[in-house]
Amino acid sequence: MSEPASKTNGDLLRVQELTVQFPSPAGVVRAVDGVSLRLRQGERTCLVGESGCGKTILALALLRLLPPGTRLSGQVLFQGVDVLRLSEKAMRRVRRQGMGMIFEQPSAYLNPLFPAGWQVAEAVRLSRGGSRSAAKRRALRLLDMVRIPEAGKRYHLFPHQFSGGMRQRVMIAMALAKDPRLLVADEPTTALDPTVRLGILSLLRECLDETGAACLCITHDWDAARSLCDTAAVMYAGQMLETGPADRVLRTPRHPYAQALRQAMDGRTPRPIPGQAPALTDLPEGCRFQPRCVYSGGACATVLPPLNGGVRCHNHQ
Amino acid sequence: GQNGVLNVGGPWGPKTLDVHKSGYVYKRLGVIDNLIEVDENIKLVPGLAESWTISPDKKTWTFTLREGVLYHDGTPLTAGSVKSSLERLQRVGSLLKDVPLQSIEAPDDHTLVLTTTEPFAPLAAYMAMGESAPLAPSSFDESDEIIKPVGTGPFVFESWKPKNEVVLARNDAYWGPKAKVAKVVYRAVPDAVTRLAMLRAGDLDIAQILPPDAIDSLEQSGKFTIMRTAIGRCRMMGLNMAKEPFSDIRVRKAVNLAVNRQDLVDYVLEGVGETATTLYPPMVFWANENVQGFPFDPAAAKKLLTEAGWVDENGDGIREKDGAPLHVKLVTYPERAALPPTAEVVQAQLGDVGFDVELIVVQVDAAEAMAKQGKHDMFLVGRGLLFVPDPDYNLMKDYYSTNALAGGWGAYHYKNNKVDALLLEGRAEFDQTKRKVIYDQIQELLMEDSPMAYLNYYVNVDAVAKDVQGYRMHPTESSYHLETVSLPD
Amino acid sequence: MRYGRGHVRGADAGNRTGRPGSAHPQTSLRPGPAPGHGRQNAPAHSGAGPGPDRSARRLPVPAPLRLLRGGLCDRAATAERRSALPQPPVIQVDGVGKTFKAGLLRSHVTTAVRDVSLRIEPGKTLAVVGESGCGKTTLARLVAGLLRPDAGAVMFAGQTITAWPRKQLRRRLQMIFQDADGSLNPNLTAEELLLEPMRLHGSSRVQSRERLPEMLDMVGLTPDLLPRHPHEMSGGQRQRIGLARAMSLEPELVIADEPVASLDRSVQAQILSQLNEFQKRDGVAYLYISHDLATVRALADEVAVMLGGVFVETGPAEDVFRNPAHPYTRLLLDAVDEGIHAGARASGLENQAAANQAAANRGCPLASVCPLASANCTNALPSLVGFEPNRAVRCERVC
Amino acid sequence: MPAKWRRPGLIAGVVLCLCLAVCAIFAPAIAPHSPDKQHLAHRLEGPSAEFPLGADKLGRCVASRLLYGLRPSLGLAVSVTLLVAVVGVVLGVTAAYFRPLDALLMRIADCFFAFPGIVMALLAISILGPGMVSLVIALALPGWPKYARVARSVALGLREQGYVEATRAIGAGPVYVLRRCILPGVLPPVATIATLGIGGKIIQVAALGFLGLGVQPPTPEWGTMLIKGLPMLGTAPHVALSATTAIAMSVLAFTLLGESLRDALDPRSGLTAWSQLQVAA
Amino acid sequence: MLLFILKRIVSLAPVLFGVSVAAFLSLAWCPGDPAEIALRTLTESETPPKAAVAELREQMGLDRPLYVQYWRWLGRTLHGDLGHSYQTGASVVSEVKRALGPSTLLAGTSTLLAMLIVIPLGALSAARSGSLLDRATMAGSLVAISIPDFCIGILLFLIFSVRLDWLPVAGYGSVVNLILPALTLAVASACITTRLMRTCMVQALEEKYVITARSKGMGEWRVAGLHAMKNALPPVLTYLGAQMGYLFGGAVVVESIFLWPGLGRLLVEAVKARDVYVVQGCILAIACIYVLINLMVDIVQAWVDPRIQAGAHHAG
Ligand SMILES: Nc1ncnc2c1ncn2[C@@H]1O[C@H](COP(=O)(O)OP(=O)(O)OP(=O)(O)O)[C@@H](O)[C@H]1O
Ligand SMILES: Nc1ncnc2c1ncn2[C@@H]1O[C@H](COP(=O)(O)OP(=O)(O)OP(=O)(O)O)[C@@H](O)[C@H]1O
Ligand SMILES: [Mg+2]
Ligand SMILES: [Mg+2]
Repeated sequence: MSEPASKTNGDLLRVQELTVQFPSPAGVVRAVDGVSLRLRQGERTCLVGESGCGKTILALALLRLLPPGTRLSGQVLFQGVDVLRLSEKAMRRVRRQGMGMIFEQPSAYLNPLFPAGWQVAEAVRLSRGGSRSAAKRRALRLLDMVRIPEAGKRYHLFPHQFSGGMRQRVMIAMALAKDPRLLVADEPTTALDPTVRLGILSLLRECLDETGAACLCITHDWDAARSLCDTAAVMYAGQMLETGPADRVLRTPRHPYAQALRQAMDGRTPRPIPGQAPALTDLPEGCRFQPRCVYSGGACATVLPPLNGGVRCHNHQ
Repeated sequence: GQNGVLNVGGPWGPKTLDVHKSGYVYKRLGVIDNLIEVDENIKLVPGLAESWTISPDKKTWTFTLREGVLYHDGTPLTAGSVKSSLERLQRVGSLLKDVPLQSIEAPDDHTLVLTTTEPFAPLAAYMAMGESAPLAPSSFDESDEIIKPVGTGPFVFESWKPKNEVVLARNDAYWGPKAKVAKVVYRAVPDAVTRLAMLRAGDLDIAQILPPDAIDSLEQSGKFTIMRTAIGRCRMMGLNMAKEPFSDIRVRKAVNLAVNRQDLVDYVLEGVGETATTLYPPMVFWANENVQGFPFDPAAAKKLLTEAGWVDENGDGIREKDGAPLHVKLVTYPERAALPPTAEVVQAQLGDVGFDVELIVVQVDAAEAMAKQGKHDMFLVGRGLLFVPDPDYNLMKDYYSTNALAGGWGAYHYKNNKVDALLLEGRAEFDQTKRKVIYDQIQELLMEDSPMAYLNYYVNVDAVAKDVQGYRMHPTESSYHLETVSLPD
Repeated sequence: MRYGRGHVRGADAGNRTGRPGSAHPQTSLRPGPAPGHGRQNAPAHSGAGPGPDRSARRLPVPAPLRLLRGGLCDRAATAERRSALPQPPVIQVDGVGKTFKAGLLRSHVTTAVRDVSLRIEPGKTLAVVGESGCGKTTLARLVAGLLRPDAGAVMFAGQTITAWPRKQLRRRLQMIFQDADGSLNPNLTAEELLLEPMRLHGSSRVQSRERLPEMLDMVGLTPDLLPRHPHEMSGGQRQRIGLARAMSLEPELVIADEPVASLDRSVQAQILSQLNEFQKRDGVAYLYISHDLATVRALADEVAVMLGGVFVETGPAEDVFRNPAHPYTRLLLDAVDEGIHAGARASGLENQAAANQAAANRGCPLASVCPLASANCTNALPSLVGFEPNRAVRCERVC
Repeated sequence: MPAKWRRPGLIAGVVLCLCLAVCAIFAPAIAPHSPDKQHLAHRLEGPSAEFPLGADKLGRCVASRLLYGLRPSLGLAVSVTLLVAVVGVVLGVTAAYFRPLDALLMRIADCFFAFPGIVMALLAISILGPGMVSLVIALALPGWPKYARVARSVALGLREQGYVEATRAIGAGPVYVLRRCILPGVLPPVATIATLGIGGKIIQVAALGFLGLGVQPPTPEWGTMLIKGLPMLGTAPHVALSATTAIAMSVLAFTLLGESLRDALDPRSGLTAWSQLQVAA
Repeated sequence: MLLFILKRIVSLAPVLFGVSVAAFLSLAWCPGDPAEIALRTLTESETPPKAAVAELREQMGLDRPLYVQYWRWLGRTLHGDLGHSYQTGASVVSEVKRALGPSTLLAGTSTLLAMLIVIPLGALSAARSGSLLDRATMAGSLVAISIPDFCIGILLFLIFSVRLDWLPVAGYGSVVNLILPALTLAVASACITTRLMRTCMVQALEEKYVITARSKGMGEWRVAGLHAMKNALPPVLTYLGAQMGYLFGGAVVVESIFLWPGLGRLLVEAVKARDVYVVQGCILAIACIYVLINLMVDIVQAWVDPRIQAGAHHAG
């Protein structure tokens, strides 16, 4: 963490061959399988992909928040330091100022016995220190920023007294409280209505612009992703399938899976991708999308294609 | 023992200030004096009454009071005040309820005359009880309630915490030898371990009634004098004569022979106790020294049982008669610590001669209730013999046929006309030597009939800090003689 | 204005695609019997997206779920019940309201739902869209009979919801919870969770286990998930478990509170087409709550736009989307996709949320930020006025 | 054996409990002496070949008494604890779930708890006489409210969880909700109190012995052995120490069993603290 | 909240009634004649005079039918007159009052001490599970639970009073006297409660909000000591509350070892002496205290966990 920036080549985050596995009764779950990722200072990447493909696990691994018993390998270099090998204390410093996380489905992630506003203020104090009243003031401002109506009055309410969307916004406020260098946002707008979503997205954008922070945004909302992010990555069954500039990847994806995903809700009628994602305990040998792929053929079923030119597909030269 | 204060700790605490309801605490502590006192042999000696005479019809008692005795409030002791004190005792207390007292008169300041409806020799002993001690009128308020006990004793009552503590000061105007310590604090410490610890820590100068196991280590420390005082209490087993097997005198005798009394003293009481031969311990004037008691003779016991028809037919170690095993219920209570282990050893000892003893250890009230209903075969109790320091009191209750048939703590369903007659005779006999003969006879008869098995006598263990002198426990526990105790300067 | 709009819509009506079973009674958002319009409001083609009509093209999705064929319920009886005339609406809600008091002294009063009425006919879908925190979940819980309303009444299949025997009600009315994470019993495995509803309603372990593959298929889950507990699943997997649970009983009404929010587009698509399939086949009615207008478009017959605890606009989905009447509806539609990139209108909404609560107690929830607002708007809540066949709006300025 | 049962703590707990059971069943075969036989000459002797754990104040073999005492002491303590815990949990959880019942049940609990144990014991002894039944009553009646209150307090929090509402929404009745949603959360704390409570119960039995309610002498019983042995701690420590060890071992056995069972059944703890402890220990 | 408290106070009445009836009957059913027992304890003689017994019976109204006795007693109770102890002659109210002070002091202090032991120790063992501290705590609690509380007391005073001579052995009056008995009771009730705390903490530490707290960069101390702790506390407080209620009447042995003039001793002595009015007074006092403590626990719990109050909204 204290490494000079020069050594990191301007890379804020560099994930190398990260693998996360869970032992489970049905076999080992390979939730993240050799994922590499690079994020420069201030870069915003979105991570899209099939539900259950390992996005959240990847994000949790970055902050080392996975439950005990998880098998982790690979490297997560944050500001040049391998987060996975940091001491607990140094890791705390990273979490306090370096990385912030917005959790998906945040109801369980808020402590039910503390006022929501208080929990935001706590995040403020942990990252910046300062007096309680200053923290409270900032927490109130943050709640206002994330458009919690009557933030002042709601400061003292408990999470169960908030609506689903409000809880998500409290979560966002909490992550923003510490002005992180890297913001990991796991589905930050799923529970928000269009108008609020718009507001939150512009808020995120403003914040990131202002602080120059980088962002890893996991989302199913491609429009939001496109508006917020510079680069995009598509994940499938624990692996990266495609990476590249957000605009390109999200508008004209090259990987067949990304293409299919792109079209799924485009029209009036939903168009699901036929077939099912493979079980993570029992992954196919070759390309993981092959069973559902309309272009499948040749080596697809037997040889795992490498991530070549930002696309993991045999049919893509 | 700091600043001339003597700290005494015993297991029981003062529950009330009202001497007429319960006087033993203040008697023991020397707050009150009685008309008649009891000496160490349980003989009656003059106290506040210099002398007393009994009329020829044996119904009128005339006490001559000592002159120059002052109550703690400075007023002189007069026959009038004794009379009013006794009258209040009649009203509120229970001591005189069974005494056929007819009148109390005070013809002059130093003469007190008590009349009874019938000759009642034990009356003098009643006058030695704490409850009957004279109290100054200033002890009571207008509504006849106690304010504090104002007696004539060597110590003046100063203050108390109910059930916890009594504080006394020396009575400098005492008529007899004055106390040596200026102040006494008596504390009730129910737990023996605490008492011991307080003694060791110097919080107590005298710790009373300690468990025998503690003696060794106390003696080893060299800082304490251990006092062993035999007191007028006896551990004994009443046998239920209302039914089999103890309706048969041979079985009763067998029990008496099968019990190894020395083992009980050695192993249960750690040697602190005396084996019993008769009801009264030998230091008591009333004890019949000629009664030899039963030896430990299991062979004789077995023989008696066989004679009585109890034979072990099936070889299981338990005797049977007509197919019914020799099964007996031994009831006792845990409030007196030595009783349950005593019962256990007795159980084993009786087992050796072919009894099958079932032990029932229940809280004292329940035990008594069982005994009253005759649900027991043996009732193991610790019995105080000298609350009223006269044999009549206990013997009447425990062995006089109508009382014994009604149940109670003595010989259950015991009836011996000779004993009954002797008891009545003893009650009406005023000559001490003649009475002694009567009660000796009774003890011999009891030995013959064996309605009870007397096991052992109590010995109190008190520990006194080495530098404290002159402490003596009275065998009736009626006085601690604190007035003779001295502390180092 | 009202008239003009109505005219436009009237002209439009003929273009709508008919739907099988269009003779079904109308879904209406107002209390009382439905108006006599027999036309069905299926989503029409719009310029955006080349996708063919869903009725025209079979989707390559797993075979529709036939969970209850195996005897869990008497299908014949159900069908009979459903075809009997006159058929009561599945759910009819009259003027329900709910107020929460919070804070140490219970001084923070939130009127989560105010005077909401709705009815859903069998086989129809009513979508509720609206601002986050406007009371949708609360409304859903009220309708599901999980929350006691302060005012108004909820009738399920013609009978007060509280009068229903528990088992029967829950067999026929199911709810999918917004909070997928919290609404799954953490002590159970996915398998137990999936079996739970069927087991509760009396089918045997073996019988219900047979259906597991079907259920997994329907929501696109793999069997390796079965032995896992909720905390060992991804957000989307949990949500799908919740969905499969609700659908497994083949209820008549499903109250779905953001059932697909945390799913990726392709799974969303799969699930929505499944839901449509069910509706077509079994005549399930949905109360569908979502923020995602694209999914609403795909599923809803009628839409209710909610703001500050009240319905501000109701009407056939197609009409409302094409021709929003209420200023808030317009804001909402503007905010979708294109708006993101333009950053448009975001600032216009700045204070909207803050204002909503204050106004909610007296006037129009939107009063303080509405470009059309007049003094009157802040003082009194306008009433829901019908202005076109089946449409109604709660705004004095537009109708 | 599935992995979740393969826990050192669980195995140790099962083994220990089995040992206890074997000792209880085969006490006559294992014990070197008759538990009641007094060898007065050997009184308070320390451990020796003849008396593996020494002899007590009346010269009885401590080891034999411990073995024979297993049945009354542990049997009673375990069964009473179970009874009390089950009744307490059922009532506590019911009170928490059915709000209107709450006040009533908790007031009843107050009533029972306000009643000091000895009064209850005296009552039992007077009505039923001394014996096992009254002993159980004297222990159980004042015992359940504690469990009820703890169970209720946990359940009150749990019943507000989202999944409780969700389970009701699929048509589950109260009994089902209580069993599947609330009970699993209530059990761990209750199991903790209960397993440790066994030791306390053994001592309580001894204390009640003072009122004549306990196991009647000479039947050996651990709590009484311990209490009797305490004053002799300086001179003959083996009596009290053996009893303490016996009690602690059985509490340990049940604690290991109870807590590792809980861990094995708790879905969220892959390898919780307690099982780690057992790995370490 | 206020209404909640008020309701609870009203609900106190039936409890007291139930307790009083039960207390009354229990004594009536106990073996032995109260009058006889009274005289016996007072005079230290096993066989008090029959005439005196009969007189006392009449005085105490024991010759009347039970319900008459009860109603008379209840009537007086409602006027604040709980009768007089026939052991000491003092009024029951004054006896109970006198014992209540020391009891409250002892129970309060030891509960406080227990909390001071339990909360950090339980939390730490959970947070640092497997550590030396954890193992020591777990082992300690097992041993402590197999030793009766009075025995812990004896050990304590042998060490601190006799060996080291730092504290007086026993007595009542100054703060130094309070230390040992309070510590004894605290240790005794702490051993189960610490384990309970640990269990609840382990449960709480598995929740997701703990992950959030960690993601904020919070130290494990604060995570455990605040976020998990608050969720773990309700059952622990409940148990401690019950334990505290128990201390008012159940600390007899410790009270008598340390010569603490508390309610427990008063009660037990009264029970033994069959001092009916005092027993009834004690039971009433203990019932009141227990109900009050539970009231406080309930309020604290509702305050700690705001969801509990929200429960009123549920339908069905
Ligand atoms: N503790 C665990 N044990 C076993 N498997 C797990 C565990 N946690 C997650 N998984 C599995 O790992 C995979 C990846 O989960 P993850 O939460 O990262 O998905 P995701 O991409 O975030 O999906 P979603 O979009 O639905 O949130 C899932 O298939 C999930 O079932
Ligand atoms: N138990 C409660 N106590 C107090 N206020 C509550 C409670 N539940 C909900 N509210 C309030 O009621 C309002 C409506 O909440 P509701 O959950 O119905 O919103 P929603 O429309 O579902 O929002 P979202 O889309 O964000 O989930 C919110 O302002 C919320 O703060
Ligand atoms: Mg996820
Ligand atoms: Mg909601």
